[in-house]
Amino acid sequence: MREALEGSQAIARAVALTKPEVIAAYPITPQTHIVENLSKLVADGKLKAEYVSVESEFSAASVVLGAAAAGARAYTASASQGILLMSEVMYNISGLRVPLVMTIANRAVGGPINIWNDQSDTMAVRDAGWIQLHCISNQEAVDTTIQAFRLAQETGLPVAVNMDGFVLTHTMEVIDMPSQEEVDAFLPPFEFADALDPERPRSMGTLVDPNFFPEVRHSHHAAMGKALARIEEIDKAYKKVVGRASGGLLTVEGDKKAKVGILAMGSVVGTMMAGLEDFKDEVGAARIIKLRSFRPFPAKALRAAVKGLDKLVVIDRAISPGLGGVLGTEVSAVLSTLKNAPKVYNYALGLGGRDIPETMYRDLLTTIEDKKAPRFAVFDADLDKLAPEDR
Amino acid sequence: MTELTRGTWADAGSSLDFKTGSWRSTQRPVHVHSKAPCHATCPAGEDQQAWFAHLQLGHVEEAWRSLVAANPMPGVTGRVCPHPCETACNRTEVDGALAIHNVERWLGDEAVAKGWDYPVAPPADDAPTVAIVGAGPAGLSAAYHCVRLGMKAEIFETLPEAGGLLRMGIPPTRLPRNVLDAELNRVLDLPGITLNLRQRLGRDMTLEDLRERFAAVMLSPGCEMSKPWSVHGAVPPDLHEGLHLLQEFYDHGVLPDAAKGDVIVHGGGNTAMDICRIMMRAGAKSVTLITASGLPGPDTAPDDVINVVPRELEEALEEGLTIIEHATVGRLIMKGSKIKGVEIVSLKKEKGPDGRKRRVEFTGTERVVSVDMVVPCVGEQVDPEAFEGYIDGAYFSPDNPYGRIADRVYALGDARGHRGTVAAAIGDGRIAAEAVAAELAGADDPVADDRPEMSYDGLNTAYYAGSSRVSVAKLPVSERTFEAEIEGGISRAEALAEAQRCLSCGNCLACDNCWTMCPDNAVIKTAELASDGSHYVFDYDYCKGCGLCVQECPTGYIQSVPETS
Amino acid sequence: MAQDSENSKRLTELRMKHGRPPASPSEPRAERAETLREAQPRFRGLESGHRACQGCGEALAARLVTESAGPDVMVANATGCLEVFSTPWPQTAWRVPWIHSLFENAPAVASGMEAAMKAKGKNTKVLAFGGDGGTYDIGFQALSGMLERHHNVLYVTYDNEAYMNTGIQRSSSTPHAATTTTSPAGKERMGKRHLKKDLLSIIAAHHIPYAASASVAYPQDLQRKVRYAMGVEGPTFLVIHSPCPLGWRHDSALTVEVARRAVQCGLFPLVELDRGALTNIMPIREPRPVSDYLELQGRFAHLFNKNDYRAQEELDHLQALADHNIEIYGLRGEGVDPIDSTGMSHVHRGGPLAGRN
Amino acid sequence: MIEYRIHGRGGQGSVAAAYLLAAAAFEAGYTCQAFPAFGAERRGAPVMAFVRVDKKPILLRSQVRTPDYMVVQDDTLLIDPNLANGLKPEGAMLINSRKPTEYFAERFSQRVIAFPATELAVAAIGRPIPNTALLAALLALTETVPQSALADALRGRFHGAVLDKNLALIETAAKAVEAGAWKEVAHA
Repeated sequence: MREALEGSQAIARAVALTKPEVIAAYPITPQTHIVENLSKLVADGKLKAEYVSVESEFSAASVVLGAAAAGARAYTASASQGILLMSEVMYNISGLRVPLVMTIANRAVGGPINIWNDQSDTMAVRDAGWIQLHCISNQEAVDTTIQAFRLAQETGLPVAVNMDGFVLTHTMEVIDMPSQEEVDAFLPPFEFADALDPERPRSMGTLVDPNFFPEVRHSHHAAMGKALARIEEIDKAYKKVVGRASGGLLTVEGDKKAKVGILAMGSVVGTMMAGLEDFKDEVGAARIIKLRSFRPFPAKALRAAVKGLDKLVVIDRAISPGLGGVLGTEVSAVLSTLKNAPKVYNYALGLGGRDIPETMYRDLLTTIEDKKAPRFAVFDADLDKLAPEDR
Repeated sequence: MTELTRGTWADAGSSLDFKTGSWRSTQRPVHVHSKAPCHATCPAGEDQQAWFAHLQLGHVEEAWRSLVAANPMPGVTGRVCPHPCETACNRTEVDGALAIHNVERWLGDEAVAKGWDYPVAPPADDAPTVAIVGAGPAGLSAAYHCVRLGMKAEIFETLPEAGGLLRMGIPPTRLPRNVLDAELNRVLDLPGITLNLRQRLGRDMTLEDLRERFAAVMLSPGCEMSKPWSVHGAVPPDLHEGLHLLQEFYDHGVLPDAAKGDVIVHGGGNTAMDICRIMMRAGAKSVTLITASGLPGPDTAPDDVINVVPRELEEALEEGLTIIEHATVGRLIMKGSKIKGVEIVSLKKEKGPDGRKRRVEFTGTERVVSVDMVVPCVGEQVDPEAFEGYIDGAYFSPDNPYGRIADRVYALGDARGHRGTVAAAIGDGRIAAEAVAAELAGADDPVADDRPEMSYDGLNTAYYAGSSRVSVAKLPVSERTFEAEIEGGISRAEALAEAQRCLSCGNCLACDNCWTMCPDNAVIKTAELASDGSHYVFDYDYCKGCGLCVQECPTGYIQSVPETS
Repeated sequence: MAQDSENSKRLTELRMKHGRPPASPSEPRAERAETLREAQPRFRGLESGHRACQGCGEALAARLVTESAGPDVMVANATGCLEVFSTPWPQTAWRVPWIHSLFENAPAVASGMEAAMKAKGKNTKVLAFGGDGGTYDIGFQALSGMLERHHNVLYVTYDNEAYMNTGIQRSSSTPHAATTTTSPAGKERMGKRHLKKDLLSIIAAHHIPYAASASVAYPQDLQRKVRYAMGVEGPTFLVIHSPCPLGWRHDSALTVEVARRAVQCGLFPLVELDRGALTNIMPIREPRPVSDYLELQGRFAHLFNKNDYRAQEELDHLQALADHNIEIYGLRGEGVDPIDSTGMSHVHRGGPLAGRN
Repeated sequence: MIEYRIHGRGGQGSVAAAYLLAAAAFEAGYTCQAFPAFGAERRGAPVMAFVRVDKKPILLRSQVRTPDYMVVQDDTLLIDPNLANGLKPEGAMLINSRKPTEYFAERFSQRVIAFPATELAVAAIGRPIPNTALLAALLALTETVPQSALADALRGRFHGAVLDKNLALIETAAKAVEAGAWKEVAHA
C-alpha cells in the first residue's frame, strides 16, 4: 500500500513485517527514529519481539549476535561512531557466520564530531565481512531490508543495509509498503542450522590456529562470492512476490550508450539522475551506474557495466586520507584488468552532510572535460576556507 | 583432514580426541593401598581400617566378618589386647586415637549375641588334619584358621579346659569368664575342630607320633614354667613366683599370708600388673612394683616403656599401685628364712659396644625398704620336656615368620618368646595355618605383606570433621572386685559413631574428592571396574599429572609416582 | 501448566540423552551408556582433553559449574584462558551449547541468547562465563547493562586475579601487593599498588536477585550456589576464586589448598547477597593468618624478604584487609558449624553428593 | 515539481509542517518528499524544512535552494537579510505575522502575504503553534492541494480533541486568505 512515510518509520515497519524475534539497539543520530518506531511497535503490541535496550552499540551488536546464534531472527541499527564501536563485534558476527540484519543510517565519523550524512561509517567496516547493500531511496531501503533477512539466512552472512542518514532516514516520501502476506510469502521463518541448541550442543567461536585460519578466511571470501548470485536471485524473487526489484548488484541508468559515466551509491544517485534530466542538454547525458552491492563487490557486473565508457566519475561519500576515495580506489582496482578501461575520476562529495545539489551533475561532467582534471579530489571542498598551509 | 565447518564450530566433547595424558611428563597419580598404622601394628594381623569401613556404612555383620578373617576372638582381644593399634592411630594427632579396642569388643559381643556364623565352610571329609598342641589363644587361632583354609584341626590340651593363658593368666576383671567361654566355644564348635583335653605331650603321646599321624603339627604350649629368678644367686625359701601365684588364686581364691603385708613385685609385664592389683585388692598393706622399664611419658623412649596394657597400668595407678621405674632389686635382706627387706638400685638400659641394650646399675643409688614378700614376675618359659630336639633354650626360635621349626612342625604363641600378647599368638596361629596350607599344597610360603604404612603426614586432615573419642565408663575403684569387669562396654550408636572417626588411612574412603576435584575430568567413578577396591580409576589418556587429587585425597590413598616411560 | 509439563518432559529427555542421573526416582534412567565416561553419574559439562595447565583452578570451577547447571543451558564465554583451552578448533571440551564471541561482550551475547529463548518461549537457561579481566575490567559495562536489564542469565566469573591468557598482567582483580608482569616488585614497588576491586559490592548495587562468591576449595558450596542461581528468574552472579598455578606460582597440586587458605584467612570471603543485601556467609571457624595463604605463592614471595622492611608492612596491610573483610561481613564463626570454612570440607565414606544434581 | 521551504524556530513545528504538507500532497495524489535541514539545533533556534511535490517520482535529494514557495513561521527570522535567498522571482512567501502584509512587501520583489497564524492558533487550539494554520492558508492560496487532503493528513497524525481543534483551525485559516491568489505560481 502506498503511503507517505518518513524513511525511519518505513524501515521500522518493514523490519516488523519480517517478524524479528530479538531487536537490540542503542540510540544514535540519525538512526534514532528507526529504533523509536520499533520500540513503539513493540510497546503497542503490534510487534511481538524482545526489544533489548542495550547500554552501547557494542552490546547491541553483541546481543543480536547472541540472539541469532541462539536461533532467533535478530535486527539492529546504528550509525557512525556506533558502527565503529560495533566494529569488533561485526567482524565477529560475520566470522562466526551468524546471519542477521543491521540498518546503517550512514553518517560521518568524527572527529570533529559531525552528525550529518556521508558513508565513512560503513566504509570503516568494509572489511568486516558483512554483505553491504546501499539504497537510493526509502522505497529501496524498505525492500532491501526485507530482502536482507532472506539473504542473511540463505548465505549465512550478516547483512548491513545502508541508507543515508537524514537524507533518507528523516525524509518523508511515498512508499509502497508490502503487505504482511507478501512478506510472509517471500520470507520463510528464520532458520539457522548452526544455532546453539541443547539437543546438539556444539561450540561456536572456537580458537582457530594458523593451520586453519587461511582456510577459514578463504571460505568466508568464497561465501561472499557466492552471495553475489544470491543477491540477484533474491531481488528477482522479491519482485515476483511484491512486484518491485531494488536493482540487484548494480543497475545502469541514464544514457546507456554514453561515453561518460557516473558511478555512485546511495541517495546521491537520485540527485545525479535528476541532474541528468535537468542538464543533459547542457553537458550531455551520462551513463549512471547505481551500485547497490558494495560487499560483495560485483567486479564482473561492473566490468560489463562500464563497457564502452571513456571516462567514469566515481562519487565517494567517504575518503581514506592519504589515498583517496574508498569506492573510487576499489573501482579502479577492479577495472584495471580491463583492456579499454575508462579513465576513473574519483571525487568525494557531500562529506559530513554537505548538501549535494543537482548542479553537481553538470559540475562533475564539466570538470572531467579538462584533460588536467584531478583524478581525485574532495570535490566540493572550498579550499579558501583553509589556511594556506592546510590546503 | 578435518572438513572445515562454516563458522568453525566444534562438536560436543570432541576434545576427547586430544589425549592430554601425553603432557604428563614426570609424575602420575596411582592408587596405593598403604597399611593403616592400626593394621600395620596389629600383632593379630587385623585390618581395623577395613572393618571400620564396613561400620562407617552401618554394615555391622560385614565388619565382624572382615575382622574375624584375621582374629576369631574379638570379644577377647577387645578386652585383653594392649592395642598397639590405638597407640599407632593417626587420629592421635588430631583429637585422640580411635577407641579401636572398645569397638572391637562390642563387635565380638554383638556376634555372640546375634549368633553370627563365622565365615568358614566345613572342611571336606578327606581334608588334611593338623595336630595342635595347646588350646590357648595361639592354638585356638591356628585351629580356626586351619578350618578357614579348608583343613581340619585336632587340639591336644593338658588342662581340663581350653583357654590357656586366657583362663589361667588373665583376671576376670579384665576378661569375664562367660565372655571367654562364649567366644572360645563358638570357635571350638566349628566343624572340623576336635579338642582332646587332659592330653599332655610327652606323657600321652610324643611329638614324633603326632608328626606321623597328622599332616602337620603346631606347637602352642605357652610358657608354663617361670623363669629362674635370684638376686645375685640368692633365692628366698618361700618364693612365690607371679604366674603361679595368679593361677593359685584363680583356682583356689587364696593368697599366702605374707601377701597381707608390704609386697614388692619385681618385673614389668601384664602378669606383674595383674598380681599387683589382685594383692592390693586382697588387702596387702602396700604393693610396690619395681621395674627396669619406664612409665609412659614424653621423655620415655617407646622401647623403654613398661610392656603392659595401657589401660591396665592406668587402672592400677588409680587403685594405688606404687611403681619404681628404672630400678631393680639389688639385694635381699633376710632374717633367717624370712625376707625382711630389699635393696633397690636404679638402673637404665644403655646401648653397649655391640649395639645391644644392657642394664647398667648405678652405684650409690641403693636404698633399702622393708618388705614382707617379694614376688618375681620376670617372665615364663617353655617347659622343654617333650620338645627335645626342637627347642634350644627357653623358647622356640623359628628362623622364619611362619614359626616353622622343622618339616611340617610349627611353633606359635608365647612359646616363641617374649613377644607376649594374645594378639600376637592369634596372629601366629593365622600365619602358621596359611604356611601349612601352602606347604601342603606344595606352594611357596605365603608372601609377607610389605606394603608401606600410611603416616600422618600422608593424610589431608582438612577433610575430617573433629570428633572426640568415645568415653567409656569404668568401674570406680571403690566398687572393683575380683570378678566384676572394670571397663564398661559401648552402645551400638557409640560404636557406629566411633567408626565415623576412622580416617581410613591409606585406603579409599570413596569420598569423591578425586572425582570432584579433577580439573581434567580424568577420574572415572566406577565401583565395578576399580579392581583395587576403590571406586575410581584414572583415565591416563587425559590425566595431566597435576597432583591435585594426590594432594586432596584425605587418606593418602592416591600417591604420585614417577612416570615409568 | 501445559508449558511446564512440556518443559519437564524435555528436560528429562535431555538428561537421558546426556547421561545425567534422573532428578527423582520417578524419572526414567538414561539409556545404557556405551563407555565408562558416559556412565558417570554426573553431567559432564566440560569434557577431558581440554588444554588447561596442570591443576587449573578455572578448569575445575567451570567443570563444577556446568556439571550442576547442565544440560539444558547455553553458555556465552568471554575471551580468556577458559575459552582458549577449551575450544582449540576442531575440538571442544564443552558438552553444553557454547559460544565465544569477544573479550568484553559475553554478558551482551548472553543477553541476546536469553532474549532469543524468551522470544521462542524456551526455558533453556543462559550462562555467561568470563575471567576477572573480562568481568572486572573490559566487560564490566556490558555486565552492568545485562544486570540492569534483568536478563535471566547466570553470570559466572572465574577469578584468577590477573590476565593469565596473555601472560599474567595485572587486572583490577589482582590483589594488593601481588606481582604480575605489569605490576612487578622492584626497588620502587612492592607488586600491585592498588587494591582488588570489590566487584561483588558493585554487582550488589544492581540489586539483582542473587549474587555470591564461591571457591574451588568448596565444591559442594559452589555447586549449591550454582543450583540456587539456576532456580532464580533474573540476573544472578557468581564469582569463583580459581587459583592459577602458573600465574600465582604455586605447585599445581596445591590449587585447592591455596583456595582454601584464601577463604580461611578472610582474603576471599564467601558470601551471598539477595537483592544487594547480605543473606549468608561461610563463617571462618578459626581465621588463619594471611601469611599461611601468601607463603604458598610465588607472586607474594617478595613479602617474605626478611631484609626488606616494606615486606612486613605489606604483610600487615594484607592482614588488615583480611581482618576488614572478616569484620564487615561478620565472617568469624561462633564455634563448630558444619557449614563453616572448616566443616564444609568434611567428607565421609561414600562422599558428598557433589556433582550429582 | 513544486518546491517549498519552511522557516521557523525549533519547537514551532516546521518539520511537522513539511511532513503535513507532503502528506497532504500525497493524499491529493501527488508524489512528495519532505525533510528537515538536519541540524543539532535546540528549541528556539532557526530551522528549515523542505518539501517537494511532483506528479512523477522525485529523485532529487538536495536541499531546496530555489523554492517556489516559502513559509516563514516567525517574522523575526526576517532579520536575516538572506533568509529568502533563492526564492524564485515568480515565487511567493507566506509570513506568520500580526503586521500587515505591506510591512514586508516592500522588502521583496516576490509576492508576500503576512498572515496572523499564531493568533488564529491560540484562538483555536490554545497554543501558539502556527504551522497548521499557515499550511491551510498556503493551500488555499495555491489551490494545488485541496484543503480536504490537509484534513486527511491531519487525521493521519492527530486524533481526538487536538484533531478537532486543528480541523476547525484550518477551516478558519483557509477562509482568511484569498483562495487561488497564488494559483499560477507553480505547477507540479
